[in-house]
Formats: sequence, structure tokens, C-alpha cells
Amino acid sequence: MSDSMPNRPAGDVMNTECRVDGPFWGALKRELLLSYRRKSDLVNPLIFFLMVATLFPLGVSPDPAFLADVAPGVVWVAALLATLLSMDSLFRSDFEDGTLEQILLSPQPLYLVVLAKVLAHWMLTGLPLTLLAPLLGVMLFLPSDGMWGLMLSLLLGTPTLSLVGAIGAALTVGLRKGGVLISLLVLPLYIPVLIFGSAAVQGAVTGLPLGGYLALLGAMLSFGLVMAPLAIGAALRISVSG
Amino acid sequence: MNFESFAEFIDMGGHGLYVWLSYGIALAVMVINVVNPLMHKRQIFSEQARRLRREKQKS
Amino acid sequence: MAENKWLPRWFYQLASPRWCYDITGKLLPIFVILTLLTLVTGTVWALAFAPADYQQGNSFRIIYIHVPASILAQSCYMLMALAGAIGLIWKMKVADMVAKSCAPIGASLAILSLVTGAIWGKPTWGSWWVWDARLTSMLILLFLYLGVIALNSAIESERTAAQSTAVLALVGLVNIPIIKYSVDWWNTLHQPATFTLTERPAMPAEMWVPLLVMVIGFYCFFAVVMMLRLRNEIIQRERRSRWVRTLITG
Amino acid sequence: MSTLRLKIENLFCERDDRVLFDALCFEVNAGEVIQIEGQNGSGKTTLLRILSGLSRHFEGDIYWQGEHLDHCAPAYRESLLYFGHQPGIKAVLTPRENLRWYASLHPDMHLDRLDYALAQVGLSGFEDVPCHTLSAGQNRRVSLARLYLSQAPLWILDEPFTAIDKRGVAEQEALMAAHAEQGGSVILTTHHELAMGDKIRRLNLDQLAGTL
Repeated sequence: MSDSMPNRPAGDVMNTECRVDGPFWGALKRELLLSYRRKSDLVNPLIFFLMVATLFPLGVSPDPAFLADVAPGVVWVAALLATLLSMDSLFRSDFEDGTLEQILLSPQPLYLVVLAKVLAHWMLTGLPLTLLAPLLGVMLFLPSDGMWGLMLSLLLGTPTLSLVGAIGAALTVGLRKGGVLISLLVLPLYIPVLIFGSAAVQGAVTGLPLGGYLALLGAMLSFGLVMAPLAIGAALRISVSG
Repeated sequence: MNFESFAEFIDMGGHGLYVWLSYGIALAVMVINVVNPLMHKRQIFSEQARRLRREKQKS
Repeated sequence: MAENKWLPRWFYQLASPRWCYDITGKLLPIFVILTLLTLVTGTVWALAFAPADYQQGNSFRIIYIHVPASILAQSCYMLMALAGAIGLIWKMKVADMVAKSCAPIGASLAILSLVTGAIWGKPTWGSWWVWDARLTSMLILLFLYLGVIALNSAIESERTAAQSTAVLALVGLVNIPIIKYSVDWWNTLHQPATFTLTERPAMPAEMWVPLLVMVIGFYCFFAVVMMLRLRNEIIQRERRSRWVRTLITG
Repeated sequence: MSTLRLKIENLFCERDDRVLFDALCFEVNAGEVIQIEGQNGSGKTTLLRILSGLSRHFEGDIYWQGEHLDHCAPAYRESLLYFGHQPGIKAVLTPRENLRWYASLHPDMHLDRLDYALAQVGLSGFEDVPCHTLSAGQNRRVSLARLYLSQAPLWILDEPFTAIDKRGVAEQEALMAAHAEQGGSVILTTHHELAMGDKIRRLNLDQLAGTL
């Protein structure tokens, strides 16, 4: 195209405005901006997280000793379900308004865009869940020694949940009844994270060294960081193609 | 042969229920696995035959 | 007229499914005979001639169903993921069909393994269900199968369904060792195993030879069911081609 | 310099047991505007999705500047601007934010012309209002503003004029003509009668499929 377009703003005036973000930052900023504009989507998983944890004392027993016993597992299961709850919308709105097509047609590496989206999802669900977890710990009489284990294990475990869940979201994005299906696909894959996550909390409560569990969670996270975006990208291309 | 009599064979040293139940279920699973594709095959054939007849009538 | 125009390409592409249909047609009777032979001898041997276990008595004979079913359920998942990968990479139609046929067979075998495990658990542990590491991983394997089946049936387009389930199966395959390791580890943490179902120090030959026969029998059985399902899939997907039409009209 | 851009060879696609097109061959050269015609359900959108690389449910070969599409996908995406059925606009973002995000996906976009582009599609004054307050036509215009920003030589446009008024259509059409004159190529579907008439090459899917 010719460069003789009229009305072209002077470069120096618009300088900051014209700086183009890379694919990763562009996608990350956009996701954060989007959820900032739709704040209710942001708090819903958190409320859900809180409610699930409330159900256990009501449904089983309010006995502090018992609750302290099950607290690590309950908090982890609640975190897992809360992550899953917000997973379905990860690619769905992009799919519906056509922006997903544009992402797939971009010359930029899909890996980075997908990674940015998952990171944004974690920052908006996993991270708040981690920060909120001590509150649940108190509600469930988790001994204070376990708090650090709880937060550290959630910090390392929830990103893996987001990464694995995104694979399910990408596989079901073109389907109308994706919501239930995604849990069916993803929950079995969440089991190792659940096992090591709650074991880490239990270890912290009983005063055992945490290093091993956290290392395993970290190993799963790094493996997920390398592999999951590839699977997500492939799944998105397949889903949009159909 | 491990058993003295047929009754003993059926009884399996008191565990007859468990052993025969297991083998029975295994048999059932196998039969279902074989019958299911065979039925499906019949269904496909009759369906396609009907479709072909329909197309023939049309043309 | 239009049909003639695209016949050559169709012919070219269908060569492989058709070949597959023919070859499975020839192999099928052989495998049926093999299956009957091995399974009948294996069952008689296992039920009547193999010695009873000195600890578990005759309930030990359930092993001859439980172990082959478990082994096969796992190899079936591997086959499904591998076939899916081949279908994804080389766009081979037959591989997609193999992968699709695997899921229901594998799921039924996983169920068989779980049910026989539970039945075996009753006389051995005194309860129908124990959170034993192997049973738990088998349960999770069943969940993985169910996920694959659910995804496959939710997607209408055959090709998208095949590709999506292939991705899911591959993700599951990568996860199976992690799941197995985590469950094993979790199991040792929560209940020190007094004795497990299938792990025994050394099995005398009178016990493991019939087991081997049963495992081979199960594999042959799997091959038979696989071929039956595969042939159905081929006919279903190639229904528009000329050779299937003549096959159906007879 | 070869003017050949896109070469489609022996394209075959069926959907729901129906052959949409078969042995479809055509070429798209530099400076050409090609309009895909056909009844509803003749596979216009499907064809455009295949050409853009979104849909892979086809048999046959597509070459971009002599190279098979399978081997040059990133380069192809760099030279492609695709306008799909959905405009690809986030409702809660403003037109400016939407276009800036596009620029992060297509780094060679002229982002400095952003205001100019939005003015050209008649949206000056709406740069910073959320898109959900705009009409359907205005939303599509936001997406069409990419045509003024992009450097991509190949445009694939699926019904770009839906919900766009007459004046807008005339302007877009002029833009396409200018793009073709400068050596670009356009493949589009539309139900509008285009004024540039004789400059357009028409491709009728009904005739090709022999259903008409």
C-alpha cells in the first residue's frame, strides 16, 4: 500500500500509542482488561470456592478435630472445582465472536498467545484462590502450621490445573454442551495434582518436610508449561476446523 | 485335577460364589463385546440397503 | 457423469480401507479359532487344574480373569493413543477408525477388571472395595476411557471427533505414568499394604502358565472384537464408495 | 516477477454426505478481485475457510506463491487478512483496543494510521466507546478498519458488507479496487451488486458443482 495516506498522525505525538505489543503481552493485557470490564466473572469462582468449603461442616460435621483432618483435602477439592468452573469460558467467548479465528490466523506463534491466555486465567482464578485459601483454612480449623504448606502448594498446583483444564476447554470449545463434558475430560487428569497438593498440606500440618511434594508439584508445572500449550493449540485448530 | 468331586468343584472351597460370579461376568462382557458389533453390522447393512433402494427409486 | 469425474481419486484414497476390510475378513476366522482354543483351555486349566493359593484358597482363580483384563485395558489405551497419533500426523483414515474402535472395548475391559477386583476383594479383604493402588489406577483409567467416549460422541463431524479424541487420548497417555506414580505413592502413604492383589513374590509354573494362556487368549479376543468393530467403521465411513455399495446390494 | 499468488488444485470437500465441490481448480493472481458466488449452502463460507487455512476438512492442494500451504503456513498467515462471519470484535473493548490487539497479532500493521482508519469507516468519535454500545454494522466497520491498517497482500472477506450501508459499501469497494491496483488480491463473497463489475472475476460454485 502507498505511504501517501492523508491524515497520517505525526509519529512523535503518537509514539507511545503506536508501540505494538508482542503476542504474549498483547494477549495477556487484553485478557486482564476483558475481565476487568466484566468484574462479576472474576469473583464468581471465588464465591463458589468459599461456598463449597462451607458445605463440608454443614454436610458432615462441625467438629473441629474432624474438620482439621479433612481441611487439606477439602480446600484442594474446592480449588479444583472452582478452577474447573471458570474453565469453560476460557475460549468460548473468543470462539463465539470470531476472535479465536483471528488468533489462529495470526502469524505469531500460537504457543505464546495460548500461554498468555492460560496465565491470565491463572492470575484471575488460581492466584486469588491461593490468597483466599488461609481464610478457608481458618474456617476449617486447619492448624496454623499448615497455612504455608496450603498456600505454597496452591501456588504451585493451580497453574497446572489451569494448563490442563485449558486442554479440555480447547477440545470442547465448538460444542454446545461443553460445560459438563469438560469436567469429565479433565477431572481424571487433575488427580495427581490433588494427591500431591493435599499431601503437601498434610505434611506441613504434621511437621514433615514439604520439599519433596513441592518439587513434584513444580515438576508437574514445568512439564505442563512445556507440553500443555502445544496440546491446547492443536486442540483449538481442530475444534475451529470442524 | 484339583477337585475330588463335581460338587467340590462348584463350591471352590467356600469361594464358589466369588469365582463363578467373576467368570460369569467375564463371559457376559465378552459376549456383549462380540454381539454388539455384529448387531451394529446388521443395522448398518439394512440402513445402507434402504438408502441405496431409495436413491435408485429417485433416479 | 459427475460421479465418473471423481472416481479415480476416490478409488485411490479408498484403496487402504478396502484393503483393510479384505485382510481383516481373511484374518477374522483364524483369530476366532485361536481365541476359542486359548480361552477354553485357559479357563479349564485355571478353574480345574491350577493349584489353589495357600493363602487365598480357590478365590485366587479370579486372577485368571482379573490380570488379563487389566493388562489388556492398559494396552488398549496405548493402542488407542498411538493409532490416534498416527491418524493426526499422517491423516490415515484407518488409524482413526482403529482408535475409535478401541475405546468401548477398553472401557468394557476396565470395568471387567474393576468388577473382578471387587469380587476378589470380598473374600480376601472382607470388603467389596478397597482403595488399593492398582484398583484405583484402573478406576482412573476407566474415567479416561469414559472421557474419550463422551468427547467422541459429543462431536458430530467424524473427522473432528477423531482428531479431538486423538489429542485427548495422547494427553491421557502422557498422564498415565504420572497418575500411576501418584496413586502408588498415595496408597503407600495411606495404607501400608499388607498384601496386594496381584503382586506376589514368585508364582509356581502351574499357576503362571495358565495365566499366560489366558493373557494370550484375551489378546486374541481383543483382536477379534477390534476387527469386527473396524469392519463396521470402514463400511460406515466408506458407504458412498462403489465397493461398499456392491457389497451391500450383494 | 511472478504474479501468481494462490493456486488451488483438485479441491474436494464434502459436508454431511453432500459433495460441496469436487476437482475445483483455480488461481488467484496479483491484482485480481475474485467474487465467489453460489446459492445458500453451496459452500462459499466453507471455501473461504479452507483457503484461509482455518478448515482442514478437504482433500487437494493449495499453493501459496508456488509453495504448498502445509509448508509455508506462517508466511501465508503473514500475508493474509481474513474477515470471517463473525467480525472478531470484543464487545467490552473499544474499537481502538480491539485494533491494537489485532496489531499485536499482526506486527506489520500500520498502527499509526489507527485514527485515520477508524475515520475512514465512519467511526471517528467512537474510538473509545465500548463496542457493545455500537450497532451491528458499526461493529463490522471496526473490523473492516483493518483493511486500512494491514499490509497483507491477500484479503479473504466473507460477506464483508452485511449490515453496512450503501455509502460504506461504495467506500470499501473503492478500497478493494485500490488494493487490487497496487498488486493485492481479494477473494470475497457478497450478496451486494458490486459497482466495479467488469474488474471482478466471478467464480460460481453452483456451476462448478453441477447442481444448477
